[in-house]
Amino acid sequence: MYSDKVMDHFMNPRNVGEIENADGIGEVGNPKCGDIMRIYLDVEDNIIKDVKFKTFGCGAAIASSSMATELIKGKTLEEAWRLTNKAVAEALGGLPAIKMHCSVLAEGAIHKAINDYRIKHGLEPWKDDKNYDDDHHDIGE
Amino acid sequence: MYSDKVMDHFMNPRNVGEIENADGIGEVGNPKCGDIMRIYLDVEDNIIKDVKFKTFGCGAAIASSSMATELIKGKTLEEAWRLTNKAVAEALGGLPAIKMHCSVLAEGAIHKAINDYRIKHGLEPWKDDKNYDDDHHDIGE
Amino acid sequence: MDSKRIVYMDHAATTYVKPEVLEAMLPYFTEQFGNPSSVYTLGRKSRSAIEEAREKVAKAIGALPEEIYFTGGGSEADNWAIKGAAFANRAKGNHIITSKIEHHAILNTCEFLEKQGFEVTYVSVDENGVIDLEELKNSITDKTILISIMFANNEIGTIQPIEEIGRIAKERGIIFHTDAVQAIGNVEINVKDMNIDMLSLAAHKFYGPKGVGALYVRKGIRIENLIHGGGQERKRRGGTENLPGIVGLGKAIELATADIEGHNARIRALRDRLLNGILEKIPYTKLNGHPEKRLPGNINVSFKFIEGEGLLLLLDQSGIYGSTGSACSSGSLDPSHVLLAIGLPHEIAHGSLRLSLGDKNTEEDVDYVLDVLPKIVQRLRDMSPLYENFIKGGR
Amino acid sequence: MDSKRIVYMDHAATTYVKPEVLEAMLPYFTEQFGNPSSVYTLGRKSRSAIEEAREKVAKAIGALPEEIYFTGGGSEADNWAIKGAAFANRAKGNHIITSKIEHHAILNTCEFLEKQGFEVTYVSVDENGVIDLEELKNSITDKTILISIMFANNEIGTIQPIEEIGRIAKERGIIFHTDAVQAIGNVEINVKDMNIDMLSLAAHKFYGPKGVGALYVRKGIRIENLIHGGGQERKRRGGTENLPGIVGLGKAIELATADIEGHNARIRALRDRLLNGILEKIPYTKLNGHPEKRLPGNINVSFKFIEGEGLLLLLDQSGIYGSTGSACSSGSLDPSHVLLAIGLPHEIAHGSLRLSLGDKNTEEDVDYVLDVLPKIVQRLRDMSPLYENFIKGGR
Ligand SMILES: Cc1ncc(COP(=O)(O)O)c(C=O)c1O
Ligand SMILES: Cc1ncc(COP(=O)(O)O)c(C=O)c1O
Repeated sequence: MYSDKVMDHFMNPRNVGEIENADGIGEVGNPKCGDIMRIYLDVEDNIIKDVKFKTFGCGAAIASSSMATELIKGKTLEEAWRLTNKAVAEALGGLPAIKMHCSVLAEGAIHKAINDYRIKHGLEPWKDDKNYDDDHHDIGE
Repeated sequence: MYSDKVMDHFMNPRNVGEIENADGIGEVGNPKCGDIMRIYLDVEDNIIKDVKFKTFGCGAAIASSSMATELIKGKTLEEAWRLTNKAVAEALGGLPAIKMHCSVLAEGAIHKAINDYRIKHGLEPWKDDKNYDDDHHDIGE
Repeated sequence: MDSKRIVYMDHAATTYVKPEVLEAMLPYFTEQFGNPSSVYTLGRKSRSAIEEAREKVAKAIGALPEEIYFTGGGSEADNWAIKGAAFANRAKGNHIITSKIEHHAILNTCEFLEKQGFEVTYVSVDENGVIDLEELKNSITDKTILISIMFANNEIGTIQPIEEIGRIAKERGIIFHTDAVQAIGNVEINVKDMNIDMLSLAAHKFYGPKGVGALYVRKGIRIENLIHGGGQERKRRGGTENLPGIVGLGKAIELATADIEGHNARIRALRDRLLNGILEKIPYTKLNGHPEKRLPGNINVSFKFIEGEGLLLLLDQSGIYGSTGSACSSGSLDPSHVLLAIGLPHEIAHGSLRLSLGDKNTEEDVDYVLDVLPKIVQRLRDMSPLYENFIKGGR
Repeated sequence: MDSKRIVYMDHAATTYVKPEVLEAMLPYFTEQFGNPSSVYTLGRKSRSAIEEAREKVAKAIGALPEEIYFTGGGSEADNWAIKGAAFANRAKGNHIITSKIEHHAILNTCEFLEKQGFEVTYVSVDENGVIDLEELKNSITDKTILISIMFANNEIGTIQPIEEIGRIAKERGIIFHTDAVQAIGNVEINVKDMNIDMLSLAAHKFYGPKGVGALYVRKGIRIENLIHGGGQERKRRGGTENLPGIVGLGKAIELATADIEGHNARIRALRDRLLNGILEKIPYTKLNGHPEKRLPGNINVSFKFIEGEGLLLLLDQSGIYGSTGSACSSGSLDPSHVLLAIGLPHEIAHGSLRLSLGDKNTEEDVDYVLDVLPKIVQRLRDMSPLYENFIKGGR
């Protein structure tokens, strides 16, 4: 079902944990649907110095969190904002169609964490056109 | 499917053949239904001295013919008339429900042969309440 | 038993499982038995095995793997195709066209649908068992939602002009199903080229296991489920998958379609030797079914004046296994609907014998049958009042 | 893989085939493969083998052999029972009663029938998963033709008061069907004493082969066919019989019901040891299903704050095979309808684990799971934002 990359990131997730007094925190998902993703950012000079996550969810959700945090670590906030769920899924060697929403959650959690940081710093939040807490998973096929 | 007795009478049928100038001939059945039974009687002093049959039909039809002819050989015409299809089937160690009509044919062929004899001898035919040429087999269960 | 020799010539009824097929199946009973729906390793291995089998089936008939659904046999596939298309397309129409010589899995399903308010046209066949294409075309109405015509007949072996029927159905936008249960391994099939929308098959007719089959459903064709349940077969056929059976089906279809031409040449040669011998040695005998467009292993002959069940029993005593269209062997009143549909009188239909050859049959088998069969036919004729009439010049 | 040890605890999903069962089946693939409908010796031997299996099934549930019909699995049996009774009794009424916790083979069949104009009442269960008998009684109307309540639930193991339901149905002259797929071999069943009119079972749940099951139909109950076709199964289920499968089913049910009490005592002891260990070692854990009236091998627990699929994958890495009611493992949106029906909130239902024990499980297996499972649960909790909230005093 899952690629080796997904299994690796699920079995050995990178960046699990929390950051005390994080500069930005973003949480998306819904316990009803079986997944919640929370991302903590440590930002310095517009660069993501550190990132941690906590995730309640399936293997793909945990792997997506792990991969997404890896992909934005050391990046500028603008770069991190531009990380798409597709890029996360691709970096994982693909996700089953019914699990694509997990990568969407990762994109959403990052966006929320970035905007949390911007709001805390008195900046205008960037506009997001998706609602990541939606009950309705996007199921392929 | 068939008892050993049926198989024996099918494989080694008794009284197959015809009798030239038979005293009585009875034929029942219908090629449409897949069975025709013809019985030849040789009668002397009201006793069945000899009996032969020809049958177009399944294993049970042939075995029934064989057994029925065995059962009436040497009997009086009255005794032969009283031979029921049940007695034939029982003597064969039973017949499958869907094959019971074969024993009915045997009963019918004997009745017809006896009445053929009676008519030829200017006697009133005995009354028969069944129509043995009926298309509709009597199928159990 | 008169004899030690066993000659199995009833491959159209069912085949033995080939050793390679059984071997492929074995691990899936006791070791690799995991439920294919499970996420753990054992389940995932089962899933892969099923998908591999699906690819083999798809390849054999020129379909895509995602167009193959496994079933519990040929009859289930037939029932599903017909009822599934009927229930799913009721809004479009209620008319179904099939033929008079279909298998009962189709005919009895159609009868059930008639009780549910559908209308069914049963197209005739000619004396060789070939569908009347004009009648087929003329019976199409605005309400026709499905045409189901078998690829090859199980009794008389006649192969239908499937491509032409596919073309007719396609032109009129009607779903076309074919029961290919007898055709697999004997005819080259490509569902795309032939415009087939649905196709039924059963493993036990080509040296695979009993109790497993498949239905091909072209992508885009919507049919109602027959077996509702869990999410198996992409939610279209509920029930824990028959894992060893499916693996066996995959292996069997791969073997059966690897060299259809070679297989046919061999079987046809044997068949023709047997058929010609029978026609030569046994008078008052008639071949049923199309003389050329027929399954390579199929012989169906009628011996006048005798009845088939007795014939089978006597053949059995000599170790020869065949089948008959006589009603007496099936417990129904009428002889084979197929033999009646090609115009045989009842009494001739009752005297029919089908011998269907398979991979293990040899020339010795053929010679043995040619030795035994004429004597048996004569023996039964000698007991037959119809033969007596004939010989005496009557009738 | 972290480990060489394999602990299979998903027997409710499917079981391996016991060696004795496979051995009984083997001759029927390659040697005794004759079509049971054929009149010749090879066919008659197949027929005997099937009738012998039928007797075994009948004996196991207190039925008559002629009341047993073989099917392609549990789902087919369920579909047949429900649709068969519905279509055959439409003139009498169009109302069916079932429960909220049935298998999808029942629920999705009922949904199909609703589209065909039938009305279905889905009776509730209490927090232990036991059917509400009052609600059942109150939902009976003049139009009720069928009550279908499962014998034992596949997820939470709860056993229903079948005798009482049988009595209620009998009093009102309503056909009573029970899905006993999970119950066979685990509960003593006598269809006559329990007033059961129809009963479904599947071989692969009691160490028999996949792809074969049976439906018991009490004499005198008329149901429409589901698989129309040839004259097999006394004209009530078309399709060449799955000969080796049926033989395997017969052997398996004989073994499974030979000593139900002994089997249960052993399995229950293991199960309780495992269950008590889990509840003791892992905090914030809840048992689902009835504490006593449950299948002997069934454990269903919810671990708060975590999700089941991840749990299964980590268990898999340690060679432990179980199952979950989490939606994430099945591709549907909602977690198990059974867990929701007993009142679990979604997030608790997502964190459920079913371990179902079987004949080969040992105390060492139990101890191994008790060693591995707590660590895995803790590991997932340490990753869980819900657990973080809880520990920090929020929720
Ligand atoms: C209670 C219950 N009913 C029906 C079924 C369906 O049986 P099968 O998967 O053999 O079709 C199952 C198992 O999957 C079950 O547990
Ligand atoms: C043409 C045809 N269709 C359907 C079937 C039914 O297949 P099964 O017996 O595997 O259900 C058969 C064989 O019995 C057949 O020959």
